[in-house]
Amino acid sequence: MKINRIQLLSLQILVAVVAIGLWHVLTKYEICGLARLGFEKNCTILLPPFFFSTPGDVGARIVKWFVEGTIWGHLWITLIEAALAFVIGSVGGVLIGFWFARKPLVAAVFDPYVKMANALPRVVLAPIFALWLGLGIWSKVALGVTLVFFIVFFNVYQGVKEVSPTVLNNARMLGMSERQLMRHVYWPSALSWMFSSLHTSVGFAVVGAVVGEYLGSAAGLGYIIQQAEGVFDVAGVFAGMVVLAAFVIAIDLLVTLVENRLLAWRPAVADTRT
Amino acid sequence: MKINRIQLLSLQILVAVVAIGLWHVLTKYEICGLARLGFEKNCTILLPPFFFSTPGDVGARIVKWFVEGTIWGHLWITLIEAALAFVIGSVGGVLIGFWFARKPLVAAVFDPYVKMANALPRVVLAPIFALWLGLGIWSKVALGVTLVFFIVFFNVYQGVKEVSPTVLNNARMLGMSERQLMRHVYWPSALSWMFSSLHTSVGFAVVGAVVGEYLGSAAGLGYIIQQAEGVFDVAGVFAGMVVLAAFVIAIDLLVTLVENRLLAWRPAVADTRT
Amino acid sequence: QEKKSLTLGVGGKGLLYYLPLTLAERLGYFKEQGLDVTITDFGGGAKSLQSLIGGSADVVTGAYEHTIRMQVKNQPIVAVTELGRFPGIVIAVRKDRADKIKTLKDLKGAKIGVTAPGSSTHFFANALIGKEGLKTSDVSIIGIGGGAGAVAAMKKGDIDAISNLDPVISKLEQDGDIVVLADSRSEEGNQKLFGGNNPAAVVYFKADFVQKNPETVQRVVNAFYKTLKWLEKASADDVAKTVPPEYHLGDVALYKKAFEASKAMYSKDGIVSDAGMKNAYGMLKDFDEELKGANVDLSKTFDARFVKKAAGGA
Amino acid sequence: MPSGSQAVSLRDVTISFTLADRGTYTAVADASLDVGDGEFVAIVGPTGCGKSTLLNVAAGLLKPSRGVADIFDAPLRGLNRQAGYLFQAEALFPWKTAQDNIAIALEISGTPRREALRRAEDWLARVGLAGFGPRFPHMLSGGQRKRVGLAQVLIRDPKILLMDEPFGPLDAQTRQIMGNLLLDLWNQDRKAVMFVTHDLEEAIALSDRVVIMSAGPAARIIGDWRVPLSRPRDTAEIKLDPAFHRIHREIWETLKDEVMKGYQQTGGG
Amino acid sequence: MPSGSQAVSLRDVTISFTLADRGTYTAVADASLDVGDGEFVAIVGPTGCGKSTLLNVAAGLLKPSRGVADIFDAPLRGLNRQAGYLFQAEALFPWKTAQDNIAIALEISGTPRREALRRAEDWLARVGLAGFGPRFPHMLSGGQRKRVGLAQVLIRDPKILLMDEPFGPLDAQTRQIMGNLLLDLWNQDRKAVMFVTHDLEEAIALSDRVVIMSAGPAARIIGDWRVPLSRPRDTAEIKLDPAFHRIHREIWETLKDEVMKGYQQTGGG
Ligand SMILES: Nc1ncnc2c1ncn2[C@@H]1O[C@H](COP(=O)(O)OP(=O)(O)OP(=O)(O)O)[C@@H](O)[C@H]1O
Ligand SMILES: Nc1ncnc2c1ncn2[C@@H]1O[C@H](COP(=O)(O)OP(=O)(O)OP(=O)(O)O)[C@@H](O)[C@H]1O
Ligand SMILES: [Mg+2]
Ligand SMILES: [Mg+2]
Repeated sequence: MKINRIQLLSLQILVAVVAIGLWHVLTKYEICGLARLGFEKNCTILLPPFFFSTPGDVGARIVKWFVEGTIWGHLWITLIEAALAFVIGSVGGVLIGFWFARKPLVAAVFDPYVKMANALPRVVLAPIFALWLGLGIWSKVALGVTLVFFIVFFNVYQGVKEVSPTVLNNARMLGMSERQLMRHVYWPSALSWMFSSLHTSVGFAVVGAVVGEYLGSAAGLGYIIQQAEGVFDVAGVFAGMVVLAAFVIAIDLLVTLVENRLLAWRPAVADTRT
Repeated sequence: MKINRIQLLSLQILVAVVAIGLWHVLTKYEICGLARLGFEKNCTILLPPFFFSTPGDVGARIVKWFVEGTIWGHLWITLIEAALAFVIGSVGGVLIGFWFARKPLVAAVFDPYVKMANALPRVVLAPIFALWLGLGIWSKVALGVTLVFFIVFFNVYQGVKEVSPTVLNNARMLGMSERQLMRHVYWPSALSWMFSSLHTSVGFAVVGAVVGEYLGSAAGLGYIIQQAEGVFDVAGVFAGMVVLAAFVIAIDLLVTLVENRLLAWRPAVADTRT
Repeated sequence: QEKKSLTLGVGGKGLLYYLPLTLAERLGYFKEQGLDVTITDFGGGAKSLQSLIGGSADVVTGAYEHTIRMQVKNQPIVAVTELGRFPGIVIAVRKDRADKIKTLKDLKGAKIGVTAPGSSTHFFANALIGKEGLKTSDVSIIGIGGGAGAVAAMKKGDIDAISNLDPVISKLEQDGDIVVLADSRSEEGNQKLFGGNNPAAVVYFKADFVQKNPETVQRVVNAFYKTLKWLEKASADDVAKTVPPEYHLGDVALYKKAFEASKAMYSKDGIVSDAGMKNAYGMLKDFDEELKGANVDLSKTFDARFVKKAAGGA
Repeated sequence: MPSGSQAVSLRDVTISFTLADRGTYTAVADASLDVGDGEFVAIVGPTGCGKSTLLNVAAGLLKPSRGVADIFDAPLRGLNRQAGYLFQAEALFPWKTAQDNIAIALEISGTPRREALRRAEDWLARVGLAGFGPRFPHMLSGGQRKRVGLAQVLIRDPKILLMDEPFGPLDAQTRQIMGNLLLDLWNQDRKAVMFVTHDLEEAIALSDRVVIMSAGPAARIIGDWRVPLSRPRDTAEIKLDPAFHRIHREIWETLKDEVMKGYQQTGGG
Repeated sequence: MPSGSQAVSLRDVTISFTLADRGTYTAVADASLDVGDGEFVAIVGPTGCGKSTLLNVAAGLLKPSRGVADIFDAPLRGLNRQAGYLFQAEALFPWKTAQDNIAIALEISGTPRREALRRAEDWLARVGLAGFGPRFPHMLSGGQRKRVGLAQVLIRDPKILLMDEPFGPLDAQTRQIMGNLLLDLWNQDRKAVMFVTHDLEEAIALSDRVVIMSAGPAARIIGDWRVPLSRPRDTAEIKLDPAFHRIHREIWETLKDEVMKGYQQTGGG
């Protein structure tokens, strides 16, 4: 069942083609025989273009954006915001996660508050961020940070607690200081947890940035989407989301590269012949 | 450094008291000498009540809600939505996570699409959910599910891949079928990853429900918050968030109880005398 | 030294409600006045007001009622020019319910979709059913937003009636999904509902900003005044050509239709009349606890100096 | 040569590992080994020569880079379903108690849980751990864990036993007891056994054949002795037999040279 | 009695573990043991009697339920910073190569990395693993991993050595070589050594004293023999000494009974 890169890529493209094909057909043509499935009308367009646009329109819009070049500025803003949110959020999550894991008392006392904070709807916090950080990129970064931080934090906290007790004891007997334990034991041991969370976080960093823009801004992908949404420009909304998705894949690829470098020590996945 | 439950509780309460005290002072009294810190005015109220309300007002509002009993209905709706989102999202995340982990080809093909989906701003999807699922609780549940699912999914996926190779080989040599491996090896081994992600997810399930309500609904905590926001009733907004936070802590407590039962096999945290 | 580069907040720039802003921008009137204006678009009017109070925005195009509310909350803000004379809000019922709900009175027990609970569409609905002797608890209110979601909610049959703005209303009218019960986009409609004007979109600043930067405020007002004058003479085609093509609702005909329906709404002279102030205040007072007992000095909500000067200069 | 069919038959097996720097390390080169049905073969060799690697091949966990592995005269594809494998490293399920760890081996093949638990309890007693059933692995000593592993493998009664230093962390006495236990079981229905050990005396005392591997890299099988001792044996008493000492000395001479060679190859001082 | 001060002194140490069912299991009861400065003490006992537990107490990783542990005549609080501990279980850092695993032991105390790596390379050669420096632990055999662990502990040159079956997974020859290596080092500056092993011959060949523990539960120290053999020794040659055989037989008698007892206590059959 081993397949090579090219086969994999073609399969992936196949999935995309099928999805887009379905989208095209369902927004363009009436599907009949629905009465038996409990629909009101027997024939209807399942995905009305007013809500779902069509692949053609969306594609045309994306091409237009790139040809006219208007999209670059927005992409750049969103990139900066997401990158900052990602970096600040994950560094914060890692640091506080380690700190909590190493100071059980601190962790126990603040535990309920961390969980509370995690549950606050970020949308409601937007005005407060705007108050403190202005309308520039920083209020959007803050929104992203509040999402990324918690995911990374919880995973690092758990990752540190999962260190093999024997390895930990060995390190301590070798005389490692708390700082050295951090660097040589907790950090590498928590890495795979961290990377698992980073994959989620990349997405959430972008979501944070875009939602921030969506709630109030003058530029960025979220701004484009919001503008489009208010005026029924569904093609614009979907085009924005497609660009966004492509964008996230690009960032995620970077994370994976770093991950593969840092986790080189692991045994390759066991030969699973059965 | 071992402390008992009562001491811990008092410390936790102390933190709350200090936080509320600070909130009170900073919203009530002008703080002077700020010019040296680079502020424009020398004396100012650091947390303007227009944005932060005051603990007194918020407390009074919460008491009023509970005394009049108007809050219960809203709480109930939000609870149902969050609980459904949590259950559906995490069951889905666990199932698909396992599936992907066991079928590397499927995982490889769909990997970019999962990451794309994770990056779509849920706020933008709200109208589509409303279209498909109506304005009742299900569109809010859907929003929560899209948040919970990805967090659980990524962690379960990683958790399955982290199984100790020797233990896995042993299980396979003992003749376990794929299903038995699932149940006796992957599942217990992924449990701690899962629970780490469930703690984050509880929060996100509630966030999803509340944001869904915030974007369009007739009841629930998000509805209360949005209504308050529309008329600049900050006390109402904060009261809503406080109730929300308390609510999440209660659910999280449940998760922790289950976790402690299921993870009883782990070595107690090493005696960290240093 | 006055502030020449401004951040302007708005909650939904693409809406026809705020058309003068987009026009002023596209026609280059801000630049003409030597202003550098950054327009920041928010998820709603409440958020743009908050950013003004918080100091991150300098000027907002928003609802007139904000100036009244903020006076009660001791956050003095002042409107300097009117953009819309009427709220432009429409109440309509779903077509298949139109046989049962013929007047506002029949809304008893209905589910009404508003843009957001606590927003002006919500108050508008409350005010109108109040006039018919219904209580707020006689209907159930659902927030459905002001975009495609609102259209979806109506088409799907999740709500019986809707209190919303353009373009949602025009879209639903065009598709034949609704029957209008009350329309505040036109002169007659407002006459019928309020007996006159009811100021809606205005340009407002913080009071102390106006004091410190009278020259800048004047320039802003000049720009908007010029826009209003342009708009008075403009045809639907002119407008459609001026706004960005994305604003065309995916359908230029629909856009023009919506514009025509709303055209009467835009202010002609930028002045908020005393009667209009009273109408607006009266509508709020009936349904907002906080405003009921409050003492509001309406004369402080609008400063007519700038518009008058702009009119004189033009 | 053993009579009857071959339980495990490795032909010209070469195993190379790819290293991180993309070089390869050939652990075992052109090794051929037959284990007859019902034959007890001990494998002895210097540390790191490739004993565990060879067992992994017989278990089907590792595909040889070259050569073939046959199990009961059929080429091995995927996992060797006829074999039970006691791993050298820790392989108990940390989330199961000692008793559950043993019982699961039966439950897998459909034994009802109650029955499996009962038999697991018997086995706990047999390996000297009665009363330790409810303990999780981290609450057991190294030797106790190994014995739980032993019970886990033996309770299934597989046709082929692969055992990688099963008595390593046990004291001499317990070793003998466990050795006798293993021989008793083996005598009942003569499984094929591949038994890796560092203890040459143990190897001779238990097995029909002792196979010696050379030091790595590219380790080969350099010696193959039949053990001319009668069955049934008692592992303690047999050591007093003069034939035991003869064969021990003989094998030891070969082995000693080999270890020294290996040590010098890897540059040891 | 050993002369000079005591490196490790355990007085009436009792160690109980809390079990999952809230019962307790007393592993070691009222054990007293002195290890003089520069003394090499071997600890032998049946599997599961409490040898590792005792080492954990001396290392400061486990607080005895009763009794005290003194290190160089000062009560032990927290970790024993003077000791190096070779664990029975796998304890290498899986994310570090063999060379880094050894070098880190020096880097911790401030040795510059280059210097640490150089010395780690020397040590790899000494334990017979020259050329295996860039391998991660999962690419090494069981015996190779143990030797890396050995180098990791020895390179630090601690004043007290705690070794839990250090030569367990090694073949007899390598065992002797490692034993001689250990004795050489020990002869240079006479550390205190607590050496757990199951091989009584090894225990006698290496140590000044052999301590025998009874079978658990509530294991005690039931025997303490001085080894009357001269130093320096060669672990292979010393086994030919008649004095070696005398003491071996003597200890063996005690030990055998003890193991049988332990086996019956836990219900083994
Ligand atoms: N994944 C791997 N990558 C590279 N080399 C490996 C890998 N696994 C094992 N080796 C090498 O193969 C050789 C044989 O290893 P194996 O584990 O079979 O030895 P062994 O005979 O079982 O030794 P021991 O008695 O120490 O357990 C060793 O030199 C080891 O370093
Ligand atoms: N965490 C624990 N909880 C309960 N009992 C334990 C725990 N750790 C060890 N024990 C018990 O204490 C006893 C002594 O264990 P220890 O590991 O010291 O034995 P040992 O002498 O090192 O044995 P071996 O030679 O098998 O390694 C054993 O019976 C073991 O089951
Ligand atoms: Mg091995
Ligand atoms: Mg032990």
